[in-house]
Amino acid sequence: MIGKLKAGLIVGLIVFLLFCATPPQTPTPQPQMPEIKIGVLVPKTGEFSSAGLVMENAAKLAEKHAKEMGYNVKVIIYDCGDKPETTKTAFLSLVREGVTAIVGTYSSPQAMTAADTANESKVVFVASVASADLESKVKTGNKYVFRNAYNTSYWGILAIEFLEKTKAKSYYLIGYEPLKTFNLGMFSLIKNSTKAEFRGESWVKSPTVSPEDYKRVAQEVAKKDVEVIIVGDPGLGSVDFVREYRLAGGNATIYSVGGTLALPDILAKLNISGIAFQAAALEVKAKTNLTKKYFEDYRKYYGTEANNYAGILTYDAILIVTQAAARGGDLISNLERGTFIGAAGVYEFDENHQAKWGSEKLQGTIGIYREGKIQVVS
Amino acid sequence: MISLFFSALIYASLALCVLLSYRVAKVVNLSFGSIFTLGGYLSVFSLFITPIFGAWIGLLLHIGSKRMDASKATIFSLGIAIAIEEALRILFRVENILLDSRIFYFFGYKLVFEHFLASMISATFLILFLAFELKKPFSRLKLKVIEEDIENAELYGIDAEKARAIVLVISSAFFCSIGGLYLSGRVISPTIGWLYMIFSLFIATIANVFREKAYILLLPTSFGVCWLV
Amino acid sequence: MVKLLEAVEISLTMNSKKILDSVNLCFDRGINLIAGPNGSGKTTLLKILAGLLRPSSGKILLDGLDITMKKAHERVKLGIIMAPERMKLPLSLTVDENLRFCDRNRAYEYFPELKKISEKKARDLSGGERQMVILARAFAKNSKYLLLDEPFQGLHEKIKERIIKLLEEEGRKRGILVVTHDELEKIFSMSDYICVLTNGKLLYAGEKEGGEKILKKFFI
Amino acid sequence: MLVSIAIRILVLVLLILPVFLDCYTKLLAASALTLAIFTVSWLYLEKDLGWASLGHSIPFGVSAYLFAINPLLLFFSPLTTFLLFPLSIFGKHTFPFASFVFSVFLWYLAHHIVFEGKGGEEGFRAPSINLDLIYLISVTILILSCLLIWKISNSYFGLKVKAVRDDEIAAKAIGINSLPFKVFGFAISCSLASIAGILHAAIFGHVSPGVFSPYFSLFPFVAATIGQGKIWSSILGSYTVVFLSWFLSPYVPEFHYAIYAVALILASYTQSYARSDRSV
Repeated sequence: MIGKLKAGLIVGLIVFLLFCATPPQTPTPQPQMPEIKIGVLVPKTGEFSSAGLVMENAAKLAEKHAKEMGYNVKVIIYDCGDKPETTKTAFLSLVREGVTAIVGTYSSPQAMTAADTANESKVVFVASVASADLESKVKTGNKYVFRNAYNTSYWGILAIEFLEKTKAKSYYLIGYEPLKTFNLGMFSLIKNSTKAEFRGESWVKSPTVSPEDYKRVAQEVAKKDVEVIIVGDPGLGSVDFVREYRLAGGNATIYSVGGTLALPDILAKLNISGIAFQAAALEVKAKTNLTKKYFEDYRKYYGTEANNYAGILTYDAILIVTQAAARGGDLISNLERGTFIGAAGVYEFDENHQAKWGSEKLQGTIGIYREGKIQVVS
Repeated sequence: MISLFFSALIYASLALCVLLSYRVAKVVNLSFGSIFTLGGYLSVFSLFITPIFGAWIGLLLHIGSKRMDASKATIFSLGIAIAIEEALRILFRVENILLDSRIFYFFGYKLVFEHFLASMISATFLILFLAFELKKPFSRLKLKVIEEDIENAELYGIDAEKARAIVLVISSAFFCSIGGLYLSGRVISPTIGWLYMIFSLFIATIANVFREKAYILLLPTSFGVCWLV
Repeated sequence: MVKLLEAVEISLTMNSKKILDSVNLCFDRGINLIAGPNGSGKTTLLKILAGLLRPSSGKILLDGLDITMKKAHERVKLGIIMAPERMKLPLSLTVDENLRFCDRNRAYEYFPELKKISEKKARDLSGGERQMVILARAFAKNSKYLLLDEPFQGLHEKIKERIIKLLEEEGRKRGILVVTHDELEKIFSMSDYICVLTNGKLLYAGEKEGGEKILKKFFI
Repeated sequence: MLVSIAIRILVLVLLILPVFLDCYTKLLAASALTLAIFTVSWLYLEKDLGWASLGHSIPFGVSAYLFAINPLLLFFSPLTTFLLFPLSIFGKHTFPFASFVFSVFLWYLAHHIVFEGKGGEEGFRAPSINLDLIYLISVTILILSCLLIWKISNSYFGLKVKAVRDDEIAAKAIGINSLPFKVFGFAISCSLASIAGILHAAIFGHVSPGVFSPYFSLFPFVAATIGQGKIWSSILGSYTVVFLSWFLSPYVPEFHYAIYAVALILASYTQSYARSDRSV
């Protein structure tokens, strides 16, 4: 029995070795319109797989729309899992496929690793979701990394905008302890630049340490007289918090920085009024001619509402690379100088290769869920 | 305060299941977490099937590990746990499932009905077990003999294997149905049950320090732990 | 003639080590003695007869009925009771609770001392008292066959004598199998059937007269 | 015999072949290689000392973190022995679970490690070293560690370690003070695991709390189960798990966990993995 097992193992490995030894197929060059190959790193497996599906769908949609626009694009999707290790391996396998540029990844550690790998393998990487500190990479000489998603400070800027638009007089901050570094940066920005009165902050412990801690915080905050609560945890726990807060009698508007509470399906099912959230774009507020098309086609092909952050930004990243690559010449300088149309607005990159969010043509959207409908605040 | 009390009830009963399967079935059942999650996913279809599936997995666990010693049975249960988790991941991997919940008024408090139901079931379970523990019927004595030494129990004429099966089936069914109820109103993922299992394991470990009084002191321990963290 | 309890070609191998090697025995009513040096497989044999261990090969018959595949608790119902060695006793139960697993009144009759300590937990008992509880439980349960593993461990001389008397009495009613180092001579003189084990092999099995020499050579 | 020679040759081929292949295969092979060193370190603890750890990611992860925070801290990595060793007070039967639970605890704790405003859930950037260089270093270390273990295992000292494993009380009776031998064995195993952790961090250039996750804590156990507890086959087992999970992940999400489930269930049926049960 064991002998057979071993024999099987050996045979399997020999097959694997043969597989490795076969020379990579060389692509046949197309004489007329060169094909633009774009690699997409999507977390199909692991913690972020639900976001991964949306990104995958959006990437396929981007390929289709780009082709309709007349570009010869091929999108190659690879699973990058939920770890930096898997991301690096996936990145290199895309490089092996001979892609022009790579977009995607989900979490910050993944984006950081992908940025380093991009520099090593000299392939452009556009981070479409993560908010990690990629600007410092560019400053230290890594020219291959770009980001069309917004950076940490823009999350804070949008929250401040919300407080001003709704003329809220007071606000309260709810942080998530495992995301403390991330939350603190955003919170200090909010505290420094809003006129609304700061009524305090609470931190929810990780559910692993204390699965019921969100209840304590929710009940504590429900007693406070405050107009807006800003929730810094975009994870699954935010839903628990919101429900518990309303059960405990709290009626302040809840402002979430995105994540779970920005998903249309979840909002509709949760059906709790007064949840505001930030998004890259919303269907009800068309920014370019692609916005409506994106949301409509997404619904048409996949049968669900489009996720408005991870999906739309991946979609845009692919379109950006397509437009830049089609111009010919050096991709990096094309990206640095050009303007690109996406579903969330018109993109331009600053000297740190960060998309200029907050500029006239590229702004985040804030929506609020009220009585079964999503309304646009700004 | 009242929700704290209800949570404490639920964790106490979950810890009771952990403790019983450790003492009677001689296994640190690491698959409880996945069974809890499974309950959550099954409640999408129907709450009534949760105990059936739970019981079925408990039986599977019993049959699979009945000839093993404690450490091997525990490793076996870890394998089962990962297998269930993986199955859930394959079946539901890409969906953000938010389970339904209903609102319920209890003496002026707004509560989630399913959570309330879960704590009532837990309370009943705890009271029944407490009565069983304090009144000491003959079957409780049998259980005590098994807890101390399975070999001895067999010599006393007790069918230890049957008792083991019953404990594993009931505790798994209980975990599964509480999972179905307690996860309602939440967005679930295939790994969510680990939190509840580790927390109840923690309570059970503390209670286990009291040895023979452990079962009686489970509720106060659970209450204390919930209050402290 | 069908014997009360028979072991046919019993072998046991654990971790590729032979612990018992085709042992053939047949016990009947009366006192039966198993003797042998430490590690010869006496207790293992007893455990196999009680159903705590399953032999690698061989059969066990009770009244001609094959009970090899029966578990210990099933054998208890069929009438095989074992009193384990090393004071194995559920310690969290009181004496009285322990005796609920047998005929309580009879148990107190055999060992009236236990009545005084009936509400004490087994944990708080002395070694001798614990051994008494074990024996009381074994004797006071109706059975066809009684397996005793080192019954005299930790007991007072007076009580030892009482037990020997008890053995004599009970030996007329049922089969008793004793494994012991203590009081070997006395038990030997009482017993009807003797077997001697060394290194898992049967050195002798049969009437007392034939076994005397072997036993004396080795132990007494 | 033939099979064992074939396995050795296969391992050597697997070690040499990636040198001539592209960057991607080399990375995958390097990753499998560090995990093979990790498995070897685990196997030493299990075979020669009789302690089956399900939390071997503790020395692995802590050293990776130390290295990422400051490369000079790597000299402290042998001290990770004193994180794992104290768990041995739980006894051989409880040790696997105690170490597993401790590794899970560290996994959550790692989310809170912040140093100079960096870290947390994002983890740290580790000094990244040229892949070719690190691959050669890894190969050398794997071979050296196999030699080291073989040497120690057969030395007079190693025999005493084994005597302690088989029966601590008996070893004490013949005049062996068990404590230094246990500490020594743990130190060897933890240092090797530390080296594996550091190499892992250097290859991927990043350390995140995931290094304490069950993927790593259960990895050597699973690889050794596939390898039937023999060093060369277990190295092959590590390669198998890494390659299989990588190639099958697109079809079965997180395929390595499926392998883990099967290995754990099978391991609980076979006698061959944990000496802790045999040395009563």
